[in-house]
Amino acid sequence: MIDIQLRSEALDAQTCLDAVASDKAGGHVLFVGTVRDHTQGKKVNKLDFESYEPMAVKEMHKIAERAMDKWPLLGISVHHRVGELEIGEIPVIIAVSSAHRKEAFAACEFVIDELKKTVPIWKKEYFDDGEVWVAAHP
Amino acid sequence: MIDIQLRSEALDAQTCLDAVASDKAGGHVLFVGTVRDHTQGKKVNKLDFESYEPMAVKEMHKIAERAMDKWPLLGISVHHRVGELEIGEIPVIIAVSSAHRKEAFAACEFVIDELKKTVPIWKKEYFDDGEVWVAAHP
Amino acid sequence: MITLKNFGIAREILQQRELSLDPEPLEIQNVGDLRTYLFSKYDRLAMVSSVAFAVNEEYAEDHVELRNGDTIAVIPPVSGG
Amino acid sequence: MITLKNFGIAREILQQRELSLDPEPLEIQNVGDLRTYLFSKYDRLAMVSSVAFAVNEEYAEDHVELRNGDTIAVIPPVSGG
Repeated sequence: MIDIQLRSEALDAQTCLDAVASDKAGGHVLFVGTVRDHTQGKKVNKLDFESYEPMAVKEMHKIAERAMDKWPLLGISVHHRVGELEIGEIPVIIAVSSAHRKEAFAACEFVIDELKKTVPIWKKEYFDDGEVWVAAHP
Repeated sequence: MIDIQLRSEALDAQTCLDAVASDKAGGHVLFVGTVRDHTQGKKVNKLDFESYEPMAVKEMHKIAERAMDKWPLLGISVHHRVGELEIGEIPVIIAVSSAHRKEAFAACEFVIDELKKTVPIWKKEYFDDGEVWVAAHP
Repeated sequence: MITLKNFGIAREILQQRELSLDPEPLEIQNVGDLRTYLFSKYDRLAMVSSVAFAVNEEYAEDHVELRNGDTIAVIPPVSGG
Repeated sequence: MITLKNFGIAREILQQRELSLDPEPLEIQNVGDLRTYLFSKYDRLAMVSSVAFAVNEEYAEDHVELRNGDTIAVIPPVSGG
Protein backbone atom coordinates (compact mmCIF):
# COMPACT_ATOMS: atom_id res chain seq x y z
CA MET A 1 0.00 0.00 0.00
CA ILE A 2 1.49 3.29 -1.12
CA ASP A 3 -0.01 6.64 -0.10
CA ILE A 4 1.63 9.76 -1.56
CA GLN A 5 0.32 13.25 -0.93
CA LEU A 6 1.47 16.76 -1.65
CA ARG A 7 -0.58 19.06 0.56
CA SER A 8 -0.94 22.74 1.29
CA GLU A 9 -2.61 22.07 4.67
CA ALA A 10 -0.87 20.99 7.88
CA LEU A 11 0.43 17.40 7.94
CA ASP A 12 -0.59 14.95 10.64
CA ALA A 13 1.42 12.01 11.99
CA GLN A 14 -1.57 9.90 12.99
CA THR A 15 -3.04 10.22 9.49
CA CYS A 16 0.14 8.72 8.02
CA LEU A 17 0.25 5.96 10.66
CA ASP A 18 -3.39 5.11 9.91
CA ALA A 19 -2.61 4.96 6.20
CA VAL A 20 -0.04 2.17 6.73
CA ALA A 21 -1.92 0.26 9.45
CA SER A 22 -2.21 -3.50 8.97
CA ASP A 23 -3.04 -6.43 11.24
CA LYS A 24 0.15 -8.05 9.92
CA ALA A 25 2.32 -5.09 11.00
CA GLY A 26 4.55 -5.44 14.05
CA GLY A 27 6.55 -2.28 13.55
CA HIS A 28 5.84 1.18 12.26
CA VAL A 29 8.56 3.75 11.82
CA LEU A 30 7.67 7.37 11.27
CA PHE A 31 9.90 10.24 10.26
CA VAL A 32 8.59 13.73 10.97
CA GLY A 33 10.60 16.66 9.65
CA THR A 34 10.09 20.03 11.31
CA VAL A 35 11.24 23.51 10.42
CA ARG A 36 14.23 24.32 12.62
CA ASP A 37 14.74 27.81 14.03
CA HIS A 38 18.31 28.00 12.76
CA THR A 39 20.50 26.76 9.92
CA GLN A 40 24.29 26.96 10.02
CA GLY A 41 24.10 29.37 12.91
CA LYS A 42 21.58 31.74 11.31
CA LYS A 43 18.10 32.34 12.69
CA VAL A 44 15.39 31.20 10.27
CA ASN A 45 12.08 33.08 10.33
CA LYS A 46 10.04 30.96 7.92
CA LEU A 47 10.28 28.66 4.92
CA ASP A 48 8.59 28.46 1.56
CA PHE A 49 8.28 25.16 -0.33
CA GLU A 50 7.68 25.14 -4.07
CA SER A 51 7.12 21.92 -6.04
CA TYR A 52 6.70 20.62 -9.56
CA GLU A 53 3.58 18.89 -8.43
CA PRO A 54 2.85 16.05 -10.86
CA MET A 55 6.52 15.10 -11.15
CA ALA A 56 7.09 15.36 -7.39
CA VAL A 57 4.23 12.94 -6.77
CA LYS A 58 5.61 10.56 -9.44
CA GLU A 59 9.13 10.68 -7.97
CA MET A 60 7.83 10.02 -4.45
CA HIS A 61 5.92 7.02 -5.85
CA LYS A 62 9.07 5.69 -7.50
CA ILE A 63 11.01 5.93 -4.24
CA ALA A 64 8.23 4.13 -2.37
CA GLU A 65 8.19 1.38 -5.01
CA ARG A 66 11.96 0.97 -4.79
CA ALA A 67 11.66 0.64 -1.01
CA MET A 68 8.88 -1.95 -1.44
CA ASP A 69 11.21 -3.90 -3.79
CA LYS A 70 14.13 -3.75 -1.36
CA TRP A 71 12.31 -4.72 1.85
CA PRO A 72 9.21 -6.76 2.74
CA LEU A 73 7.01 -3.80 3.70
CA LEU A 74 3.29 -3.57 4.30
CA GLY A 75 2.75 0.12 3.66
CA ILE A 76 4.45 3.44 2.92
CA SER A 77 2.90 6.85 3.36
CA VAL A 78 4.71 10.01 2.26
CA HIS A 79 3.07 13.39 2.84
CA HIS A 80 4.92 16.54 1.82
CA ARG A 81 3.77 20.05 2.52
CA VAL A 82 4.02 22.94 0.05
CA GLY A 83 3.68 26.68 0.59
CA GLU A 84 4.76 28.83 3.49
CA LEU A 85 5.74 27.19 6.82
CA GLU A 86 6.51 28.69 10.23
CA ILE A 87 9.14 27.38 12.69
CA GLY A 88 8.00 24.08 14.19
CA GLU A 89 5.66 23.23 11.32
CA ILE A 90 6.03 19.95 9.45
CA PRO A 91 7.31 19.86 5.85
CA VAL A 92 7.35 16.06 5.55
CA ILE A 93 6.10 12.89 7.21
CA ILE A 94 7.05 9.37 6.17
CA ALA A 95 5.42 6.30 7.70
CA VAL A 96 6.48 2.74 6.97
CA SER A 97 4.98 -0.48 8.32
CA SER A 98 6.34 -4.01 8.19
CA ALA A 99 6.06 -7.27 10.08
CA HIS A 100 9.44 -6.65 11.72
CA ARG A 101 11.00 -3.40 12.81
CA LYS A 102 14.45 -3.62 11.25
CA GLU A 103 13.05 -3.34 7.72
CA ALA A 104 10.78 -0.47 8.73
CA PHE A 105 13.70 1.56 10.12
CA ALA A 106 15.88 0.90 7.05
CA ALA A 107 13.08 1.70 4.61
CA CYS A 108 11.97 4.89 6.36
CA GLU A 109 15.51 6.26 6.37
CA PHE A 110 15.95 5.23 2.71
CA VAL A 111 12.77 7.07 1.69
CA ILE A 112 13.70 10.37 3.37
CA ASP A 113 17.31 10.16 2.08
CA GLU A 114 16.14 9.56 -1.51
CA LEU A 115 13.36 12.13 -1.27
CA LYS A 116 15.93 14.79 -0.48
CA LYS A 117 17.98 13.79 -3.54
CA THR A 118 15.45 13.45 -6.33
CA VAL A 119 11.99 14.85 -5.58
CA PRO A 120 11.45 18.20 -7.35
CA ILE A 121 10.65 20.34 -4.32
CA TRP A 122 12.53 23.51 -3.46
CA LYS A 123 12.91 25.22 -0.13
CA LYS A 124 13.53 28.93 0.38
CA GLU A 125 14.74 30.08 3.79
CA TYR A 126 13.89 33.56 5.07
CA PHE A 127 16.35 35.27 7.44
CA ASP A 128 16.30 38.69 9.06
CA ASP A 129 18.70 39.93 6.37
CA GLY A 130 17.45 38.15 3.28
CA GLU A 131 16.33 34.90 1.74
CA VAL A 132 18.03 32.00 0.03
CA TRP A 133 17.11 28.97 -2.08
CA VAL A 134 18.65 26.09 -0.16
CA ALA A 135 21.52 24.28 -1.96
CA ALA A 136 21.27 26.49 -5.05
CA HIS A 137 24.85 27.68 -4.70
CA PRO A 138 28.02 25.86 -3.57
CA MET B 1 14.38 15.85 27.90
CA ILE B 2 13.43 12.29 28.87
CA ASP B 3 9.80 11.19 29.22
CA ILE B 4 9.23 7.60 30.39
CA GLN B 5 5.77 6.19 31.03
CA LEU B 6 4.32 2.79 31.82
CA ARG B 7 0.58 3.03 31.15
CA SER B 8 -2.49 0.85 31.31
CA GLU B 9 -4.42 3.11 28.93
CA ALA B 10 -4.01 3.27 25.12
CA LEU B 11 -0.79 4.87 23.87
CA ASP B 12 -0.82 7.80 21.46
CA ALA B 13 1.81 8.70 18.87
CA GLN B 14 1.10 12.44 18.86
CA THR B 15 1.50 12.59 22.66
CA CYS B 16 5.01 11.15 22.33
CA LEU B 17 5.88 13.49 19.45
CA ASP B 18 4.66 16.47 21.47
CA ALA B 19 6.80 15.34 24.42
CA VAL B 20 10.00 15.61 22.35
CA ALA B 21 9.09 18.74 20.38
CA SER B 22 11.72 21.49 20.23
CA ASP B 23 12.31 24.52 18.02
CA LYS B 24 15.84 23.19 17.56
CA ALA B 25 14.60 19.83 16.21
CA GLY B 26 14.85 19.09 12.51
CA GLY B 27 14.06 15.40 12.67
CA HIS B 28 11.77 13.26 14.78
CA VAL B 29 11.78 9.49 14.48
CA LEU B 30 8.98 7.49 16.00
CA PHE B 31 8.73 3.76 16.48
CA VAL B 32 5.26 2.36 17.05
CA GLY B 33 4.95 -1.32 17.91
CA THR B 34 1.63 -3.01 17.27
CA VAL B 35 0.26 -6.41 18.21
CA ARG B 36 0.53 -8.63 15.15
CA ASP B 37 -2.19 -11.16 14.33
CA HIS B 38 0.29 -14.01 13.96
CA THR B 39 3.63 -15.20 15.34
CA GLN B 40 5.67 -17.94 13.68
CA GLY B 41 2.65 -18.95 11.62
CA LYS B 42 0.21 -19.17 14.54
CA LYS B 43 -2.82 -16.93 14.92
CA VAL B 44 -2.59 -14.69 18.00
CA ASN B 45 -5.86 -13.70 19.69
CA LYS B 46 -4.57 -11.26 22.31
CA LEU B 47 -1.56 -10.40 24.44
CA ASP B 48 -0.98 -9.69 28.09
CA PHE B 49 1.92 -7.54 29.30
CA GLU B 50 3.16 -7.82 32.88
CA SER B 51 5.88 -5.56 34.28
CA TYR B 52 8.03 -5.03 37.34
CA GLU B 53 6.93 -1.43 37.34
CA PRO B 54 9.52 0.60 39.30
CA MET B 55 12.44 -1.33 37.81
CA ALA B 56 10.98 -1.21 34.28
CA VAL B 57 10.73 2.58 34.51
CA LYS B 58 14.32 2.79 35.85
CA GLU B 59 15.67 0.56 33.08
CA MET B 60 13.88 2.58 30.39
CA HIS B 61 15.43 5.73 31.89
CA LYS B 62 18.89 4.16 31.76
CA ILE B 63 18.48 3.28 28.09
CA ALA B 64 17.30 6.81 27.28
CA GLU B 65 20.29 8.25 29.16
CA ARG B 66 22.70 5.98 27.28
CA ALA B 67 21.16 7.14 23.99
CA MET B 68 21.51 10.79 25.08
CA ASP B 69 25.20 10.10 25.81
CA LYS B 70 25.80 8.42 22.44
CA TRP B 71 24.07 10.97 20.18
CA PRO B 72 23.29 14.71 20.34
CA LEU B 73 19.55 14.33 20.94
CA LEU B 74 16.95 16.86 22.03
CA GLY B 75 14.35 14.52 23.51
CA ILE B 76 13.36 10.90 24.04
CA SER B 77 9.89 9.68 24.94
CA VAL B 78 9.23 6.01 25.74
CA HIS B 79 5.69 4.90 26.53
CA HIS B 80 5.01 1.22 27.23
CA ARG B 81 1.60 -0.31 27.76
CA VAL B 82 0.81 -2.97 30.37
CA GLY B 83 -2.22 -5.25 30.71
CA GLU B 84 -4.30 -6.94 28.06
CA LEU B 85 -3.99 -5.86 24.42
CA GLU B 86 -6.01 -6.80 21.34
CA ILE B 87 -4.61 -7.24 17.81
CA GLY B 88 -3.63 -3.86 16.34
CA GLU B 89 -3.19 -2.19 19.73
CA ILE B 90 0.08 -0.50 20.64
CA PRO B 91 2.42 -1.99 23.27
CA VAL B 92 5.19 0.57 22.81
CA ILE B 93 5.96 3.97 21.28
CA ILE B 94 9.40 5.57 21.17
CA ALA B 95 9.92 9.12 19.92
CA VAL B 96 13.32 10.75 19.47
CA SER B 97 14.10 14.28 18.31
CA SER B 98 17.39 15.77 17.20
CA ALA B 99 18.69 18.59 15.05
CA HIS B 100 19.53 16.11 12.28
CA ARG B 101 17.73 12.98 11.25
CA LYS B 102 20.58 10.45 11.14
CA GLU B 103 21.05 10.57 14.91
CA ALA B 104 17.31 10.34 15.51
CA PHE B 105 17.03 7.15 13.40
CA ALA B 106 20.05 5.54 15.09
CA ALA B 107 18.90 6.45 18.59
CA CYS B 108 15.29 5.33 18.08
CA GLU B 109 16.42 1.92 16.82
CA PHE B 110 18.92 1.65 19.70
CA VAL B 111 16.22 2.38 22.29
CA ILE B 112 13.77 -0.25 21.02
CA ASP B 113 16.56 -2.84 20.59
CA GLU B 114 17.82 -2.29 24.16
CA LEU B 115 14.31 -2.12 25.60
CA LYS B 116 13.63 -5.61 24.29
CA LYS B 117 16.82 -6.90 25.94
CA THR B 118 16.75 -5.44 29.44
CA VAL B 119 13.44 -3.89 30.50
CA PRO B 120 11.56 -6.19 32.91
CA ILE B 121 8.32 -6.57 30.96
CA TRP B 122 6.87 -9.92 29.97
CA LYS B 123 4.48 -10.75 27.17
CA LYS B 124 2.08 -13.67 27.13
CA GLU B 125 0.54 -14.66 23.82
CA TYR B 126 -2.91 -16.27 23.67
CA PHE B 127 -3.64 -18.71 20.84
CA ASP B 128 -6.74 -20.77 20.03
CA ASP B 129 -5.08 -23.79 21.63
CA GLY B 130 -3.26 -22.29 24.59
CA GLU B 131 -1.01 -19.52 25.82
CA VAL B 132 2.72 -19.00 26.09
CA TRP B 133 5.17 -16.64 27.80
CA VAL B 134 7.26 -15.32 24.92
CA ALA B 135 10.95 -16.39 24.95
CA ALA B 136 10.59 -18.34 28.20
CA HIS B 137 11.70 -21.58 26.57
CA PRO B 138 14.33 -22.28 23.91
CA MET C 1 13.98 -12.24 55.74
CA ILE C 2 14.17 -11.48 52.05
CA THR C 3 11.25 -10.85 49.69
CA LEU C 4 10.99 -12.60 46.33
CA LYS C 5 8.97 -10.97 43.56
CA ASN C 6 8.14 -13.37 40.76
CA PHE C 7 7.17 -12.34 37.26
CA GLY C 8 5.84 -13.92 34.08
CA ILE C 9 6.46 -17.63 33.89
CA ALA C 10 8.35 -17.50 37.22
CA ARG C 11 5.21 -16.22 38.92
CA GLU C 12 3.26 -19.11 37.44
CA ILE C 13 5.86 -21.73 38.41
CA LEU C 14 6.25 -20.43 41.98
CA GLN C 15 2.47 -19.99 42.10
CA GLN C 16 2.68 -16.62 43.81
CA ARG C 17 3.66 -13.09 42.90
CA GLU C 18 5.52 -12.47 46.14
CA LEU C 19 6.94 -14.62 48.91
CA SER C 20 9.12 -14.18 52.00
CA LEU C 21 12.11 -16.38 52.63
CA ASP C 22 14.47 -16.74 55.58
CA PRO C 23 17.84 -17.21 53.86
CA GLU C 24 19.80 -18.27 56.97
CA PRO C 25 18.53 -21.84 57.56
CA LEU C 26 18.77 -22.42 53.78
CA GLU C 27 22.39 -21.15 53.72
CA ILE C 28 21.54 -18.63 51.00
CA GLN C 29 24.20 -15.93 51.10
CA ASN C 30 24.21 -14.56 47.57
CA VAL C 31 22.22 -14.51 44.33
CA GLY C 32 23.90 -17.70 43.11
CA ASP C 33 22.84 -19.57 46.26
CA LEU C 34 19.26 -18.37 45.77
CA ARG C 35 19.34 -19.50 42.13
CA THR C 36 20.57 -22.98 43.16
CA TYR C 37 17.91 -23.23 45.85
CA LEU C 38 15.07 -22.16 43.54
CA PHE C 39 16.21 -24.33 40.62
CA SER C 40 16.37 -27.43 42.84
CA LYS C 41 13.02 -26.74 44.51
CA TYR C 42 11.21 -25.77 41.25
CA ASP C 43 12.54 -27.90 38.43
CA ARG C 44 10.28 -26.15 35.87
CA LEU C 45 12.12 -22.91 36.72
CA ALA C 46 15.45 -24.59 35.90
CA MET C 47 14.04 -25.36 32.44
CA VAL C 48 13.33 -21.70 31.61
CA SER C 49 15.78 -20.53 28.94
CA SER C 50 17.44 -17.99 31.26
CA VAL C 51 16.62 -16.55 34.66
CA ALA C 52 18.10 -13.27 35.87
CA PHE C 53 17.79 -11.67 39.30
CA ALA C 54 17.47 -8.10 40.45
CA VAL C 55 18.30 -7.01 43.99
CA ASN C 56 16.43 -3.89 45.07
CA GLU C 57 15.49 -3.09 41.45
CA GLU C 58 19.00 -3.46 39.98
CA TYR C 59 20.16 -6.45 37.95
CA ALA C 60 22.53 -8.53 40.11
CA GLU C 61 25.07 -11.22 39.19
CA ASP C 62 25.39 -14.46 41.14
CA HIS C 63 28.17 -13.12 43.39
CA VAL C 64 26.02 -10.31 44.83
CA GLU C 65 25.45 -10.83 48.59
CA LEU C 66 21.93 -10.79 49.97
CA ARG C 67 21.02 -8.84 53.12
CA ASN C 68 18.10 -8.92 55.45
CA GLY C 69 15.28 -6.80 53.96
CA ASP C 70 16.41 -7.14 50.33
CA THR C 71 13.79 -7.46 47.61
CA ILE C 72 14.83 -9.90 44.92
CA ALA C 73 13.03 -10.11 41.59
CA VAL C 74 13.04 -13.40 39.70
CA ILE C 75 13.31 -12.33 36.07
CA PRO C 76 12.63 -14.82 33.27
CA PRO C 77 13.51 -13.72 29.71
CA VAL C 78 12.02 -10.29 29.15
CA SER C 79 9.77 -9.75 26.13
CA GLY C 80 8.58 -6.16 26.18
CA GLY C 81 8.20 -3.92 23.15
CA MET D 1 7.27 24.85 -29.74
CA ILE D 2 8.44 23.52 -26.41
CA THR D 3 7.32 24.68 -22.97
CA LEU D 4 9.81 25.49 -20.22
CA LYS D 5 8.70 25.25 -16.59
CA ASN D 6 11.05 26.99 -14.20
CA PHE D 7 11.28 26.30 -10.50
CA GLY D 8 12.95 27.73 -7.43
CA ILE D 9 15.94 29.88 -8.22
CA ALA D 10 15.54 29.08 -11.95
CA ARG D 11 12.10 30.68 -11.89
CA GLU D 12 13.57 33.79 -10.30
CA ILE D 13 16.48 33.99 -12.75
CA LEU D 14 14.30 33.44 -15.84
CA GLN D 15 11.73 35.77 -14.25
CA GLN D 16 8.81 33.59 -15.24
CA ARG D 17 7.34 30.26 -14.17
CA GLU D 18 6.61 29.14 -17.70
CA LEU D 19 7.74 30.17 -21.16
CA SER D 20 7.40 28.90 -24.73
CA LEU D 21 10.37 28.48 -27.00
CA ASP D 22 10.74 27.60 -30.66
CA PRO D 23 13.78 25.30 -30.66
CA GLU D 24 14.31 25.26 -34.46
CA PRO D 25 15.79 28.73 -35.11
CA LEU D 26 17.94 28.27 -31.97
CA GLU D 27 19.20 24.87 -33.23
CA ILE D 28 18.14 23.21 -29.98
CA GLN D 29 17.79 19.49 -30.68
CA ASN D 30 18.36 17.90 -27.28
CA VAL D 31 18.54 18.67 -23.57
CA GLY D 32 22.25 19.51 -23.79
CA ASP D 33 21.58 22.12 -26.51
CA LEU D 34 18.86 23.67 -24.33
CA ARG D 35 21.23 23.75 -21.34
CA THR D 36 23.93 25.51 -23.42
CA TYR D 37 21.40 28.02 -24.75
CA LEU D 38 19.98 28.84 -21.28
CA PHE D 39 23.39 29.03 -19.59
CA SER D 40 24.68 31.50 -22.20
CA LYS D 41 21.52 33.62 -22.13
CA TYR D 42 21.19 33.62 -18.30
CA ASP D 43 24.66 33.67 -16.77
CA ARG D 44 23.21 33.54 -13.23
CA LEU D 45 21.69 30.15 -14.13
CA ALA D 46 25.14 28.87 -15.14
CA MET D 47 26.33 29.77 -11.62
CA VAL D 48 23.74 27.54 -9.89
CA SER D 49 25.51 24.54 -8.35
CA SER D 50 23.73 22.04 -10.61
CA VAL D 51 20.80 22.22 -12.99
CA ALA D 52 18.90 19.12 -14.08
CA PHE D 53 16.16 18.84 -16.67
CA ALA D 54 13.00 16.78 -16.90
CA VAL D 55 11.21 16.09 -20.17
CA ASN D 56 7.51 15.41 -19.73
CA GLU D 57 7.97 14.86 -15.99
CA GLU D 58 10.90 12.42 -16.25
CA TYR D 59 14.51 13.33 -15.50
CA ALA D 60 16.40 13.53 -18.82
CA GLU D 61 20.13 13.46 -19.55
CA ASP D 62 21.71 15.86 -22.05
CA HIS D 63 21.47 13.40 -24.96
CA VAL D 64 17.65 13.18 -24.80
CA GLU D 65 16.06 14.61 -27.99
CA LEU D 66 13.39 17.28 -27.72
CA ARG D 67 10.19 17.13 -29.77
CA ASN D 68 7.55 19.63 -30.60
CA GLY D 69 5.06 19.85 -27.70
CA ASP D 70 7.48 18.64 -25.03
CA THR D 71 7.34 20.16 -21.56
CA ILE D 72 10.79 20.68 -20.09
CA ALA D 73 11.31 21.45 -16.41
CA VAL D 74 14.39 23.43 -15.35
CA ILE D 75 15.37 21.83 -12.05
CA PRO D 76 17.88 23.54 -9.74
CA PRO D 77 19.16 21.51 -6.75
CA VAL D 78 16.14 20.04 -4.97
CA SER D 79 15.75 20.68 -1.25
CA GLY D 80 12.55 18.98 -0.13
CA GLY D 81 12.09 17.14 3.14
